[in-house]
Parts: sequence; C-alpha cells; structure tokens
Amino acid sequence: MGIFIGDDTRLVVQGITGRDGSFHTRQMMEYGTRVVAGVTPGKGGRTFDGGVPVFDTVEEAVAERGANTSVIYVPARFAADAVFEAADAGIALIVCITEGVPVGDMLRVLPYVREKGARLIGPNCPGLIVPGRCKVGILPGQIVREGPVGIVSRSGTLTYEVIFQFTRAGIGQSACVGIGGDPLIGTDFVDCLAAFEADPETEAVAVIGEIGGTDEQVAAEYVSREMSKPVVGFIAGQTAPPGRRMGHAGAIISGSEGTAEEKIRAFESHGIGVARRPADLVGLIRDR
Amino acid sequence: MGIFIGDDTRLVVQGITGRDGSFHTRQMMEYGTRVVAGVTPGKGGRTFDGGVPVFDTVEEAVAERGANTSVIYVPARFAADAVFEAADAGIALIVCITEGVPVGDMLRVLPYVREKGARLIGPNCPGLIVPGRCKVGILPGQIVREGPVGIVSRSGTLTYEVIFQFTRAGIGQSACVGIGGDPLIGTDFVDCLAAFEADPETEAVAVIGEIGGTDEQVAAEYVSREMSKPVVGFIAGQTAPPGRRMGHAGAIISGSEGTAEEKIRAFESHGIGVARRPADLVGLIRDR
Amino acid sequence: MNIHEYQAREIFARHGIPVPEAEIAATAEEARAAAERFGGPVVVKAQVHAGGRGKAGGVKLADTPAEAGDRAEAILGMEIKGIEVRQVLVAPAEDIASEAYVGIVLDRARRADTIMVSSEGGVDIEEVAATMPEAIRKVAVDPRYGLLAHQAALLGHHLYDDPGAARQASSIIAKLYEAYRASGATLAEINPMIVNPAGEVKAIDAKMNIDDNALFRLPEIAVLRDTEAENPAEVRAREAELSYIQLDGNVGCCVNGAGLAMATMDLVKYYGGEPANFLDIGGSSNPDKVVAALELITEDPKVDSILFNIFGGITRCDDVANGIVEATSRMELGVPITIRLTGTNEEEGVAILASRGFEAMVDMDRAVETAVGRAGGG
Amino acid sequence: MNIHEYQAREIFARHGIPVPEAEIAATAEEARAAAERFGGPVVVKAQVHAGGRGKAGGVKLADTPAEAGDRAEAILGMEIKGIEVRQVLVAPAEDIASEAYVGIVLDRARRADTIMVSSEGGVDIEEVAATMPEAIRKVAVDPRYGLLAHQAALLGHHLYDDPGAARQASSIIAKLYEAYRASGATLAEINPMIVNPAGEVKAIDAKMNIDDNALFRLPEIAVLRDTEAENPAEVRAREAELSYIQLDGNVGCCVNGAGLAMATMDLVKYYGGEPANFLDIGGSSNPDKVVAALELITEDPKVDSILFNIFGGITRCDDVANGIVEATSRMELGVPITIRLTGTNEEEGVAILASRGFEAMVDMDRAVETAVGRAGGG
Repeated sequence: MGIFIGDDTRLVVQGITGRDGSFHTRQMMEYGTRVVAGVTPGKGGRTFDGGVPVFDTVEEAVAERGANTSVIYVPARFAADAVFEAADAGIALIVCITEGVPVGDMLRVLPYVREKGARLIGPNCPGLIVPGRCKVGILPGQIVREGPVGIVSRSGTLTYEVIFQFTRAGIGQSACVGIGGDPLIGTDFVDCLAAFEADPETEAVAVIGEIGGTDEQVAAEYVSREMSKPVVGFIAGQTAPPGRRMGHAGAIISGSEGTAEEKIRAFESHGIGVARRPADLVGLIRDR
Repeated sequence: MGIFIGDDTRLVVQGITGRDGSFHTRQMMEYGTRVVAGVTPGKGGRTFDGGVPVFDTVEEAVAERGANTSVIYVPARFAADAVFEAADAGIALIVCITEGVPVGDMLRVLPYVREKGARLIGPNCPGLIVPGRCKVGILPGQIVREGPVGIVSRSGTLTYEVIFQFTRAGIGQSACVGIGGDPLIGTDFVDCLAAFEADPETEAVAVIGEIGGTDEQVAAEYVSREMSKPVVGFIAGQTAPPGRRMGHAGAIISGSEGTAEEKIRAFESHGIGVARRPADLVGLIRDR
Repeated sequence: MNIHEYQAREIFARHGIPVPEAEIAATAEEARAAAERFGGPVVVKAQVHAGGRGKAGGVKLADTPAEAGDRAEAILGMEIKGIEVRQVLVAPAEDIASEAYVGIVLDRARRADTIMVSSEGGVDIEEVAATMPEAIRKVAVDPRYGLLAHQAALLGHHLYDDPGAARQASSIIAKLYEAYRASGATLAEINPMIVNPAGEVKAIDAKMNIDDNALFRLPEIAVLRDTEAENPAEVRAREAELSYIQLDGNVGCCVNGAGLAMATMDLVKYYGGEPANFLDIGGSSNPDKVVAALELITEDPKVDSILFNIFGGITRCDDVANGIVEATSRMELGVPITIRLTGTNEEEGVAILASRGFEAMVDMDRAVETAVGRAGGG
Repeated sequence: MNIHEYQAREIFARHGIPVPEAEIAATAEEARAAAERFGGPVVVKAQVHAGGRGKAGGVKLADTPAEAGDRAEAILGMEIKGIEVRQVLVAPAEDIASEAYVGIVLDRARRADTIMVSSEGGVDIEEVAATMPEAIRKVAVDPRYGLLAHQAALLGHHLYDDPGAARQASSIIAKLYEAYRASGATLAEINPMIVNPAGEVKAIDAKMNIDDNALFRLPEIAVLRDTEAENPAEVRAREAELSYIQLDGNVGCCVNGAGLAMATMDLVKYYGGEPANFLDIGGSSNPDKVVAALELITEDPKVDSILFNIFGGITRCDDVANGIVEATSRMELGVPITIRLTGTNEEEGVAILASRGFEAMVDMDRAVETAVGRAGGG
C-alpha cells in the first residue's frame, strides 16, 4: 500500500532533460518507479535514455502515456507554471522538488491545484518513497526498508537521518514523505497523517517538525481528535534565534509564533511522544 | 411561495440614497417588501425616510439588521464592487439592476458569487416580483396579479408587456423574473426554470428570450429533459440585423450564432410552444 | 465599439506584438508616398468597420509606388457594406511561409475569455470551424487566474512544430491576451499570423472589438472611436443617449426598452410592414430624449409612418406625451404618427396627447397594425 | 530580505501613498542641513534592520537644526541589537490627531495575504493583539481576486468614523497592497498611520520585508539590499550560496540541509555545548562550498571546535571529504575538527579523509558529543 504513490503510479518528469531531472529520473527508474514520460518544452519528440518519450506538454504525456503523477525539477522561475500545467492536464499527484519558488506564486498555485482536484507535495521537498515499491523525488532509496512506520517531515536530510536511524534499528517504513520547508506547501502534516491513518500497512507515525508556522500545532490537534495509531514527534530548531530564517524559507520564528517550545508543548499536550534527539524516536516508537 | 423571494426576504438596498435607489426603495416598501437596511459608503448612521437605517457596509446591514437579500442601484463603475461586497457579507440573493457593467467585471464577479454560495440576478435587469407578496427591483407592481404562471425574461419592458397581457386576460403569475440583457448574467433561464419546476404554485412557465448567445437553446434542452410543467416561449429580434447590438449588450447575432430562427427552432424541437406575437402567449398557455 | 485595423495594430505593437511597419493614408498621393518610403511591393487595405473587405475588393497588392497610388485611388471612396472607405493602410508585402489564426473572444456560454488558434490562417474562422474543426484548438481563460504560461505554450505548440516558432507564437498569444484585457475588448484577432522564410512570427492583420461599457475607465481607448466611419444618425443618437440602428423599412419605431423595441419591429413585420429602425429611448423620463428620437426618425427620408410604443415603468407616460407634444410643436412630422401608451401615469399622458389632438392606444397589436397600414404596407 | 525604512518609504510613495517628505543623512552635518531645509522641528530616526529602535534610543525629536545635528551625532554609530547605525532619516515632525496601524503579512495558516488594521497605532501590533484584540480588524485577500474594493472600504471604516478619513485610509490600504504585491513582500507595515489636525491621513513609518525567492524577477527591489547593514560573514556566506547565521556559542557547525543543521545545533545544546552558528551547505556537491564554509567558521574567533555533520543524498560524501582536504591544506584550522559522514559515497569519503589523517564517524550523536567535548564544554 503506502500512501500517495505505489504500483499504479505512472510518472511524468517535468524538466527531465535538466541536470537534476535527468539524474534523479535514472535513480527513480533504478528504484523501480514507472517513469512513463518526460516533459521539456521545445524538446518534444526526443527520447530520454533511449526509453522514456519526451513531450512538449504534460497534456501530451497524459494523453499518450497515461501519466497520473508528476515530479517537477524545473528552475524556480518556472516551477509555478509547471504545477499549473500538471494540474490542468489532470495529473492527480504533483511533487515539486524545486527550491526557491516565490511565495506569491504559491499563493495562486494552491487554490488552483485544489480546484482541479489534484494533490501537490512541496515545493522545496525531497518527495516521497514507499519502500520496495516506488520512489518519486530525491530521497535516497538505499536507506529505507519496508515496514510499519510512516514518516512525515518538513525537512530533507533530517528525514534521511531519521529514516536511517529507524532502518539501523531494524524498524522499516510504510512510506516516507518530505512535505517541504517552505511557508506555503501543498500537502501538510494533517493530510499525511490522515493518509497514514487510512493505510492498513502503517502501524505508527513519526512526525518531524521544525520552527515556523503552526502546522505542527494543527497536526497535534488532529492526532488527538482523529487518529487511532500512535504518533511520535521531533521538532528541530530549539536553539534557533527568533526572526532569522533558518535555511528553509518557512523555518522562522515570527514574533512569538512558531517556536519549538510551543510546538513541543502542543505535541505533548495532545499525547504525541516527543523525542529530545532524533535517535530517541526509535525508542519512543518501540514503546508504543 | 414564488421563487427566490417571499415573506422571508429581508432586503438591503445598495445605493439607497441615490436617485434611482431612493425612488425604488419607496416603491418596494409600498408593495410590501421588507426593506431592513440601506447602504451608502460614507453615509452610515443616517436613516432613510425616517425608518430604514443606512450603513457604510453591507456587512453591518447583515450583522445588525439580518439582511439576506440585496438589490443594487449603484452606478456601473461601482456595480461589481457592490456585488462582491454583498456576496462576501453572506447575502444569499443579490439583484443587480445597474445597466452598463463592463463584461470584464462580470467575468470575475460570477465565480466569486458562486464560490460564496450566493445567487446573483442581473445585472442590467428589472429584478423580480412575487405578486401580492414581495418585489425586488423595478418591475411595476400594479400590472401583476397572483396566479399560476411563472414568467422569466431577458428583457425589461417586454416583460411588462407580457405580464400585462396575461393579467388583462385574467391569468395571474406565481413569479416574474427579469434575468437581464447582458452577455454575462448571474442567473440564467435554466436556473429559473428549475425553480419554477420546484415551486408548487407554478403550473406553467413563459420564457421570453431574444437574439444573442445560446441561453435559450440550453433552456430548451433543459425543458425537454427535466421539466414536467408546460413551457411556452417568445423570441424577440426576428427582424434584427446580424452583427449589431440591439440595445442590450447581449442582444447581438455574432456570425451565425444567436439568431431568433435558431432559438425558435430549438424551442419548437424541444416541445416548447412558440408565440409569433407576445399576445399569442396567452392563448398558448391556455391550450396547455 | 469597433476600431480600425490600424488602431488595433498600434495597440498590439504597444503590447510588444511584432507588427510589421505600416502607414495610414487618406489620399492616393499619401499612399504612393508611403509605398515609396517602404521600397518594395506593398499591400493597400481599406480601413472600414465591416467584415469581408477582401472579397469586396478592399485589399490590393501593388508592386510600385505608382501602382499603390492607383490602388488607393480605387479603394478610397468605395462603399463596403454601405460604409464609405476614407482611409487605407499601406504596408510592405510580407514573404509568407505559413499563415495561422489567433483569436480571443468572450465565450458567453463558458463565461470565460476563450483563445482560439488554427493553423488554417487567412480565412474566416467560422468557415474553418465548419469544415475542419480539428484544426482549431481552444483554451478557456479562467478569469481568476488569467492566461497561464502553459496555456500559451500549448497553443503555440499546437500551431507550430518548430520550437522557435512555437515559442514566438506563445509569446504573441500572451501579449494579445494582455492587449485584450487592458483594452476592455470582447474580441481580438490576428488573422493571419504568419511565419516568414526567416522563421519570424508576425501579426499581419489586427482586429479588435471593445466593450462599450468598459470605455468609461479607458479614455485612451474611447478616443479611438471613429464617428466618421459610422452612420451619422447613429452617432447623433448615441450622443443623445438613445440606442438607434437604421434599417431599410418605412415604419419608424420609437420604443422604451430594447426587448420591447425588438418585439415591436418583429410585430411590424408580422403585420406586413418593414421597420425603418431600432430605437430604444431607454428607461429615462426625459422629454428631450423623446424630441431627439422624433428628430432622428423624421430625418430618415424612408419613413412613411411613425409608431410610438411605450410601456410605462420607470418611463412615465406623461413625460413621453409631453415630449411628443413639444417635438411636434417644433417641427412638421410630415407623416402620420401612431401612439401606443400604457403603464405609469397612463391617464395623464393620454390626456396631454388628447389636448393636442393625438389619439393614444393601449393595445400594442392594434397600434402596430395601424402604423403599418398608415405606411401603406400591410 | 530586510529593507530600510527610507527605502520602504520610497516604494510607498511610488505607489501613491502619502508619505511626508524626509531626507537620509549619514553624518550629523547632513542631518543638520536637512533639518534646516525643513524649517520646524524634526524627527531623527536610526535606519537599521532591527525592531525596537525606539526603545533603544534610535528615534529622537529635535526642535532646531543644531539639535538635529546633535541627535544624529548620538544615533549614528550606536549599536541596536548588535547592528551599527550608519544612516538616519530626518523628517519634519508631524502634528498628530490620532495614530493607527496598517499591516499586510503572509498568513501561512490561511494561505493568504492578510491585512490587519488597528486604531491603536504607534505601538507593537503583537502587544495590541494580546491586550485588546477587538481593536484589530483582519481581512484575508483571496489571491485569485486580489484585494477587493469593499475590503479596503470596510478596513477604512473600521479605523475612522469620519467618512473623509475612512476614504483616505481605504485608498492607502489599497495602494499598500499594490506595493506589497509588486515588491514581492511578505510584510508591509505603516505604523503609525496618522491623521493630522487638517484631517489628512499619512504614513509616518514604513516597513517591508521581501521574499528572497522573488528577487530574481524584481531587480529594482534586489538592489535595495544594504549589505553594510548586515553581518559581513552572513553576506559572504550568501555570496557563496551558503545559508549561514552567526550565533554566540563556540561549536562551529557545518551541515547539509537546514532541518539537519537545526537538529545538529539542538544536539550540541543537548550535549551541553553552544552552537557558534547555523550553516547549511545545501544539496550541492561542490567542494568549493565546503572550503567557503570552513573559512567562515574558522574566521569566527569564538569557535573552539568544528563539527561536520553530512548525510549524503544529493550531496556526495567524497565531494565533502575533498572539500575538507582542500580547505585544510590551504589554511590552518587551529581548532579540532570532528566529522560525521554517512550516505551517498560514504566509503570513498571516509577513505579520502583517512588518507589525510581525519577520522570520520557514522553516528550523529557520537560526533556531536565528541565535538562538544573538544570545545571544552559538556
């Protein structure tokens, strides 16, 4: 099972001929993801690596190759256009890896995607992986392992770190989703928690949050109200100074809002076990 | 009963202190419509005719007076703003009398009204009346009479003419709705036909169309597919030359589209009796 | 409102659409001089608010300046669909590798501006739609988001396989949409849009219709109205805030309300007559408008009979009656007048008319039939 | 990106917001001259990227030009939250009848720009929100429709009972939103917005934050960056495409990925140390970035121990190892270095480091604990 992607995924790669796009397309194909098409405007008619047809538009990739999922590796200035195009073409799941997308672009993209009935993951995210079955994005396939824990995170390498610790401890994952570090993202913690709750293969969930915004607080409330499965969490940025953007565009304490303390308190008050160190997540999951 | 308005109507008049607004407010109150508030920005705090409180915003009219219906008499350049405001304030039915609203304004207004769950009638319309109960707009109250025929029309005075002929012939009306003569309007024939079909007091419907667009053709199909009650029709503009705007912004034959012949053919092929003269409508209704 | 090709070209150019140079000429000599400046062969095109000018002989090629002068001479002053040609556009003839069509139009049914492109350019789009609909690609613009980059891109790709041409076309389409929106247009067309042998995409013809209702906030567009290219009576009617369209019949109609005015015309025809005009005096109660309306009707030499059809609502019957009395005291009608008057203040109106010897009827059909009879028809 | 008050004022003025005249001064003499030109009493305001400058003594009134010079003298060169004041704004002191607050900020939870107004101006809006939330009126702007006229109107009416003042405020709010959008802002504030005794509404203070990600398409905004007003090490880090923030501790951290970098800092603290910085070398595999990162860390005199924490994904461990080797061959670190390296090309990376005598660890906790110990903490 897993969530959002799986055996039915038919992937189109937007920006397949670019440096990042071509590299990760090969990685995804190696992992077993069905890459059915690529899109690079002006390069329609070519073939990528001798097997994947390249089109000028996503519309053609959907019409001719039945693509239902898209992953976006185009430069930031074209990322919003790429999401609009994928949603308009009827793509159901759009994963935007691109970092540096203007927040004003996302303001317009988010309602559009919703109106088209599509799901956007990202931008500025590592994508997602269902161990042993399908990977869309840039998460390293070698660190995951099949198993019962769902992982959702706003971060990239910190997610790898957590996955790595679980895998080393012999605990596999049902799916790992990086939702992205930007202030406005398509899929939030609650969306992923709901999917994990519904996924029969997931037995517990680890939520990796960080400073900035209130998504963790909303998630905590959701967990206590709607979830039957145990949830554990970690919040990065306890030592972050207020008012500074900690790398991620979304990781900033604004005034008194978005501190790690506030998020940890929200987790604890809603019954989510909070790890002081990433390594403690393993023990917390074992205890549940 | 009637449709769209009735005993529950609590009306706010946008532009109540203007020339048209004040005149028709008095007419509506005389007819028995419950006018609970007026709005004119900058004139909040006054009272209209000693009884109706005037506010700066529709929001206040809703909060303080429970307005649920709005009628708009503001100049064309402010009409779209007035509709946005009414929809945003939670008004359920917005009747825009104003003529000359730019079509580009309406393009943005229509989806907004729909998203807010409101209904817009007009613009460039005479409004509607439920004989003996409630009138919103400018239809002359003295020509209507209570009865079983629903009337819906794109026109103003032509509607009066038809109502007058019915009333003179002793046939009363369940409701008369002028949907407006512009290319883009909030409520179309089908919306009104559906409401008349659902209204237990309506036994038959007269549809008064004119050249331009395809609303009559769509309505004809709807009638044959969905309606149990008899429907008769008239189309104005059989002698109109192509390519010329016949007064109403929407009354124009574009290329080969929107001719009276085409509409009459659509009516007839879907079982709607078509009157050659407005006066023949009475006979057609009697025959059904 | 219609604007001329040369005016639409200027708007297009202002929005960055590649439009080849051209000059406007009101005389043969000006056309000759323009052709001389351009050098090679030129096209001479009539500037009129009427379709089908090509078929009417209003577009001609000229190889030399002298020939350009001759062509202009022939075109200037000719009538196309009843409108006299007063200006021609002179433009260098382009080498054309292929012709396409790009148009934006308000789609009433979809409640959206819709962009249409077709690789079959230079011909009437309705004809293409009828004979080879698969050549046309349509995209509706969501008014909340505007034209999205990928929409322009896929229209470009529909038109051209060559990536360079597709990119140019996408850019032109995006700019055309901007021009359309910024001008309050309800139609904007490039037909044909060409690719020349060098691979450059250009707009050769330019057409725009403007929403009259948007003009109040677009003074720079409003001034483009060429009243000389319009029917003078219609121009005067607009200035008097009347809605008037001259037709070919002999029954002059004066009605309050557009729908009722159309129905009145139809009824004239029904009773065997032919309407001389569409005339809506609107919802006002200003007697001056009635006077202006009567002036317009009586100045039309074809009119043999005048018909008033007034259903009082906002318009008050007494105001209309006063207008009729005032107008007839100022001028000699010369033809019979038939008056139908009912609704608001009907009694007062009827009394005013009676005091001057006019009879007023209540029934529309009887009034129309009478007026048609008085015109000698029916 | 932060911009200065005087820059935000210029943007506001360009969008038609009434902003009283003012001059920027870098010396006491310039401030004195400006005050002389203005005539009456003036305000002298520090231009720094830091909140709370008023409380820090960075805003002073002056009655005479000489006094303005003295005030500027006192403010220029002072440090506000660690940042040196290099410029002051000199503006005529306004007569104030009432003060209000207007702000626009990206509301992440609502996924919309949100406009907030409060009749309690001149004070911190968070304070107003905490003490008298009913004074604040918020309106979310639907990004598909933009700010609608009635929204601006009702915010104006919330602020002022007087129709004239309400109308002016609505207009200012609409223009502020335009300025906000056109500048790629994530925050725009007027605090206070005043009414003077003549009933004129004006923006007295101006504040804007800009979305760094939008700068690529706004060159006219990008040039407003005042690198002199920022931490020099952070400026250099940005030029090297590193994300770096200097802190007060002594364990220098170099990490790939922002989340992991924060978690590493937290772990330093957990093991009893204090991080000297946040540093994310990003997802690149460029050894030059590693060199630049090491330079930044070693130049910070507080650093007693360096910690690398690399989880290879797109970043390859061998590239990072090469960067470390190259940097240490060019410069003397002077402090111990602890390296955690795992993920893509881990073996190659470990081998490269081993060949130069560096030990690499796989476990993050052990590495952090070691680095803290080497810093003398823990």
